[in-house]
Amino acid sequence: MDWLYIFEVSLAGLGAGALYALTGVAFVLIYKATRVVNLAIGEILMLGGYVFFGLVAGAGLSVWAAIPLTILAGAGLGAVVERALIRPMLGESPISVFMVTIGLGSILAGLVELGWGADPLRLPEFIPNTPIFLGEAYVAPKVAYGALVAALLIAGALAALRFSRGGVALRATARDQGAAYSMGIDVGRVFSLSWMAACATAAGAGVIVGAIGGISPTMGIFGLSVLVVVIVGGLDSVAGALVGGLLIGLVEALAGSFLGGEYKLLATFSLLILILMIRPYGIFGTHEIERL
Amino acid sequence: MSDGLKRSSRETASPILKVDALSLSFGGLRALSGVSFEVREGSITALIGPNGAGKTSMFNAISGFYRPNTGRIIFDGEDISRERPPSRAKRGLARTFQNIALFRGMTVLDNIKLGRHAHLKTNVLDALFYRGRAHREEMELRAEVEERIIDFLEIQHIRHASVGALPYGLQKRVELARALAMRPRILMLDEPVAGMNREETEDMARFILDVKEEWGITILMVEHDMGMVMDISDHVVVLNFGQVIAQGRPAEVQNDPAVISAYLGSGDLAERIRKTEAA
Amino acid sequence: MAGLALGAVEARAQAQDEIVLGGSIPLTGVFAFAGVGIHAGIQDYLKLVNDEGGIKGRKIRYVAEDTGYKVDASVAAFNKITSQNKVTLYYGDSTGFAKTINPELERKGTMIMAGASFASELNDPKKFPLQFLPGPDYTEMFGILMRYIAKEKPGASVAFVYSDTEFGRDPIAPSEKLATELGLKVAEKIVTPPGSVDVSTEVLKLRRARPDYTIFHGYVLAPIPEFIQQAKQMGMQSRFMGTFWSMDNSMVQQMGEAADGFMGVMPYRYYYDKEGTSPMLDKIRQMRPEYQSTAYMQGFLTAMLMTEAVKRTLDAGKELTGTNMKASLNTIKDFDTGGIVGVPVSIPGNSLPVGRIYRFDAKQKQMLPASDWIQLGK
Amino acid sequence: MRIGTLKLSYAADEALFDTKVQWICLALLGLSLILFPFVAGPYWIYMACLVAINVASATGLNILTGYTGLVSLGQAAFMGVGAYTVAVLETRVGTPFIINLLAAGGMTAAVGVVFGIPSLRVKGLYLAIATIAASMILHFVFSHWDLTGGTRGLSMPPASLFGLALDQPHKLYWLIIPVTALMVLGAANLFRTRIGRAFIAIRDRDISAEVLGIPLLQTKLTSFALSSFYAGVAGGMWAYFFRVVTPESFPLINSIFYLAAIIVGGMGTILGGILGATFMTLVPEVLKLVVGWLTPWVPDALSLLAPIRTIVFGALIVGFLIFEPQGLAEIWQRIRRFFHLWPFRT
Repeated sequence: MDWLYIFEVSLAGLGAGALYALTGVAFVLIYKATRVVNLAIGEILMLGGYVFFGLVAGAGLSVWAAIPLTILAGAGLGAVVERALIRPMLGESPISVFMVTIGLGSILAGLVELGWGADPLRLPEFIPNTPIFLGEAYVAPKVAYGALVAALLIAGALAALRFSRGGVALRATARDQGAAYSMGIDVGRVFSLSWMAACATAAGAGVIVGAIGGISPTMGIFGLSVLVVVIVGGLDSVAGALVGGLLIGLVEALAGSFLGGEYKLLATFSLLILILMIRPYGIFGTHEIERL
Repeated sequence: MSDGLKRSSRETASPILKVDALSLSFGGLRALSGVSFEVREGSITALIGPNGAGKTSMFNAISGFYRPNTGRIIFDGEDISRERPPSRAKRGLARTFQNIALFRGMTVLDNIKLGRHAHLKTNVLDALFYRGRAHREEMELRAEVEERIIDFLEIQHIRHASVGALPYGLQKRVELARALAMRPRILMLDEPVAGMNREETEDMARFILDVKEEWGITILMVEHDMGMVMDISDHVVVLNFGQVIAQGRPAEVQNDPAVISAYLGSGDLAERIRKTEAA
Repeated sequence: MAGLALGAVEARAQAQDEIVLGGSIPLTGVFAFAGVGIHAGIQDYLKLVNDEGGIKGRKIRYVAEDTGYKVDASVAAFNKITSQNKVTLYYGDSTGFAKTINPELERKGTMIMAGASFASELNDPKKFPLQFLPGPDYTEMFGILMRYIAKEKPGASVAFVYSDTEFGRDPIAPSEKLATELGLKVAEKIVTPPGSVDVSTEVLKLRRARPDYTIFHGYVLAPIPEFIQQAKQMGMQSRFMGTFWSMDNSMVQQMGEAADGFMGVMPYRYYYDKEGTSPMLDKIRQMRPEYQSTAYMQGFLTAMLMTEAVKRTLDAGKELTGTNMKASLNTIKDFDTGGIVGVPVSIPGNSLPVGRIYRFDAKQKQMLPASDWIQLGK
Repeated sequence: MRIGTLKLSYAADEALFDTKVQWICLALLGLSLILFPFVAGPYWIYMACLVAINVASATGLNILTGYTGLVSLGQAAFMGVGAYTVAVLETRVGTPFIINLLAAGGMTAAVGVVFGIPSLRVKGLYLAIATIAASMILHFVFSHWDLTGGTRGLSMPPASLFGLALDQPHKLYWLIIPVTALMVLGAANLFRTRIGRAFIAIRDRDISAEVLGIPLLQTKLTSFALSSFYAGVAGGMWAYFFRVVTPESFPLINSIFYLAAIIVGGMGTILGGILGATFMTLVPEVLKLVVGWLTPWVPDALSLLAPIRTIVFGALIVGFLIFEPQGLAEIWQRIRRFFHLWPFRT
């Protein structure tokens, strides 16, 4: 056994996993507050990458001005989507809302292709590229910095969820919508807020993912891995998204290097089926009791 | 209601359903503890008690949604405590729900036909071609549903209506129709007249009695309308806090001190009886 | 019934002697970059021919439909175009399409076809008698690259990095065999799932193998740049190479720093190549003052070879059937492409097994020749 | 306009097509389907076959999703199973196409049941996600199994009937249209019997369905099997139609396509599956036409086609879900009702 190699592969996997975790948190935020499974999260992430590209390459802004603007744009998109597409579906079956998000994903992918074409693009280099070595183990600098930023963003999101007023309202709404409503929490605003926060997070993640691998209208496929992450972790659990993200990152990396790249998706989706069979509500998800 | 009908019940008949020392709890919460009672074949048995006494939990345990922690449910001499709801249904256990569980997207006719599901034999292949057995069975079913059930319950005029559009009282009747289509041996009715006006209640009471008399089906019902319970039941079981506090003929139960105090606590037995008598 | 009416209208007037070149072209979708270039290349060459009066006075008309690089859309386009026109020449956009349409092509027997696919499978005149590849097939591209390697550094170790697609897997097995014959060592084969962006673990795997040369195949751009960048950061000394579809100059430029020293195999000359006399390249530069992609050259050359086949068939006084045109195509020997290909070409079978190694020069921001023209089978 | 109808027997009341007008319409439809290949050009015959294949598959998905309430994003992958089954049988065994199509249906039904087993434990969204996983796993199998020809896939000879090769759309038309018609009729029949009623019961209230003696798992798996059978046969016809089956022929987006088709057409109605699949298959063609007209004015209109197609696809899903959740079938019913009463009430 080549332990150094395993260690390096694991580090790379955890680095990728941090990005899954970040996007997973965005996913969970929406699910917790609104019970909507948002399959368009991958496309929102993609849009983040493109907005950033547009701001830097098109509008000529500096990278450090473009990042906050991208995140703001994400929040704006979240607000619009919630208002225009999700609010009218209130009270419809979860499946219908789920399909609305699939439709949304298609619209976003089409818009991006309309605006920037179908060819893959590369974001301007802004992440330092001096190699990083942990002991003897090499970590790709983009992956390392990406993971670091992801960790910071997650920490920020968690802190906001715990301490800010909006966060408290969101958690209350997640626990019991009726009760939250009767306590004077504006549930509509919480919905809107959760979508804004989640889409902002996803847009931010899009910048990092794009910086690592470039952007293309098909990068929404990233959302599929995130879907696995949140199912494995539990749809309504932030902790689940974190653990699930790292776990899936690790599984993909190990499967990729010891079985071959073609086994990555097979491994994660087999894991998904397994989890659905033995713990349908994920590792940390709450089991909803069916009432008659 | 006529006294003559009530007297005709066979007090000596054997129990078709026996609940034996049944306990049920959710998490730490005890819903039923050591409940035992019997339902005699051909009788109307009423299960009464204040709100939260465990009546609906009892129903759910009998129809198989809740698995009791201890105790047994014996149907026609056989222990069915471990069976899934569908096989209980096949044995002849039919029920209606407190808040109506009809299929809103279907017509009245289709809802009623669903009751016969377990007794039909059509398989997928027959169904796809709609030849031979499928066709024959469907025609027989339609005739039976029309002649025995729809005519009996007087719902001819709504047979092609979509259930969702019907008024409450009629929906209750359709649900009864569906339960009858199951050719049950015992029919469990969860608050059959709740929310009905006087006239509708009397219609329903008449249907229930006819079902017993003409179809020979045993009836177990949960009901809050004490007037009706006292009128048509042969046997009354009183639950409170998940325990049987009294059982017997309606007249006996009505005067039982434990029952009175249970209802006084929630303040509704006396009131209900007064209300129905006044009407 | 809309179809009833439309079916009748479809038989559009077609000038008696006009020759139609139909095309299922990926103007949109993942392969759009290539489709747009091909589209322009075909149009430009036909314009040149038609401006000079066509082939023996017969004009060539180009009828194309977008496919989005989807097989069913390509087939639909084929059906539509062939039912509305009398088609003699056809351009197809993918391996899947070429295989799907082949039986129909043989049944019709009225046209020859080439396309954007260089799949090795198509390079078989028995199975695909009416098709040809306007360049080397993917296995031949690997062959050209490895011949170059074997000459530069005998006994070198190579790694293959390819996508888990039909395109990516195409040349791998035969190329492994060829490597052994050439005395090269295949140190590692790395498969990447389609559309994957994060390649950190794959790079680690590559570093472990320490190959002298790494050949990428089955990609247009991503994830090649990321691969090279990370490998260089790790201090890897490997040389990185690509095959035709990742060799476009503007694409390579997009790689940024990773582009420096990137090499690959090209059957055509680049737009800016001014070496020697090349009348066709001059004409292209005249028609289009800005850079044209390698895909453009591919489309241009395809149209040229097709036209040549038609011309030779007509010259021989034969009917324009698929078999006749393919036979004429195979008579092309030491044919001067006007500088599109650097050497005279021959099409003995279904392919044009010729190519040259180019290397990216960071200073000039251009792919520059790194070898002579390499002709297989010679 | 049409006045109320009087039925004299239960059989007449239960018939699929109950009025004279309906029978006439049906006869006209049948007649035009028969005449169609004689008057339409090859392109439209090609489209008709493609529409029919999609109708067959969408109808299958409608059984599972529209009627039983189990959302599946695996329909395309299941079609793949059918297509590969046909391709393998055709190239290796050489059995007649009818047997191959049935085998494709049977094989796919079996696979469908296996992937339907999670429906025992999960429902709703979780099931939809499990079917995504199923399509990923099937895709892996297609592209890495020798029997399925790996990433290259399989090419196959045309179907043949009494020595006549069904190698072109206008010949295959006579295979595809009748098979699809039979499948649609079968689905319609299904919902006149206990099986279909049980599906709807499970969709509307699975708990009270159990009380009526409907075994949940068995019924759900039956629905999975049937729906997959339809997908399998549709996939088999697809294979005969294109005669090349590759792993990339059945991507996840196609599963979304079928789901979109029944949403747009109308979930839980047979007509919905037909209308939806037809509409969704023809929309891209119509877009292409429109873009073709625009080309003289907008030179690069052609290059905008794919993104516009993607956007329209998404917008149709979203639009129908928000504004007309009952789909085209409901719009059609409204039009019919209008004409029944016309001109007395408008």
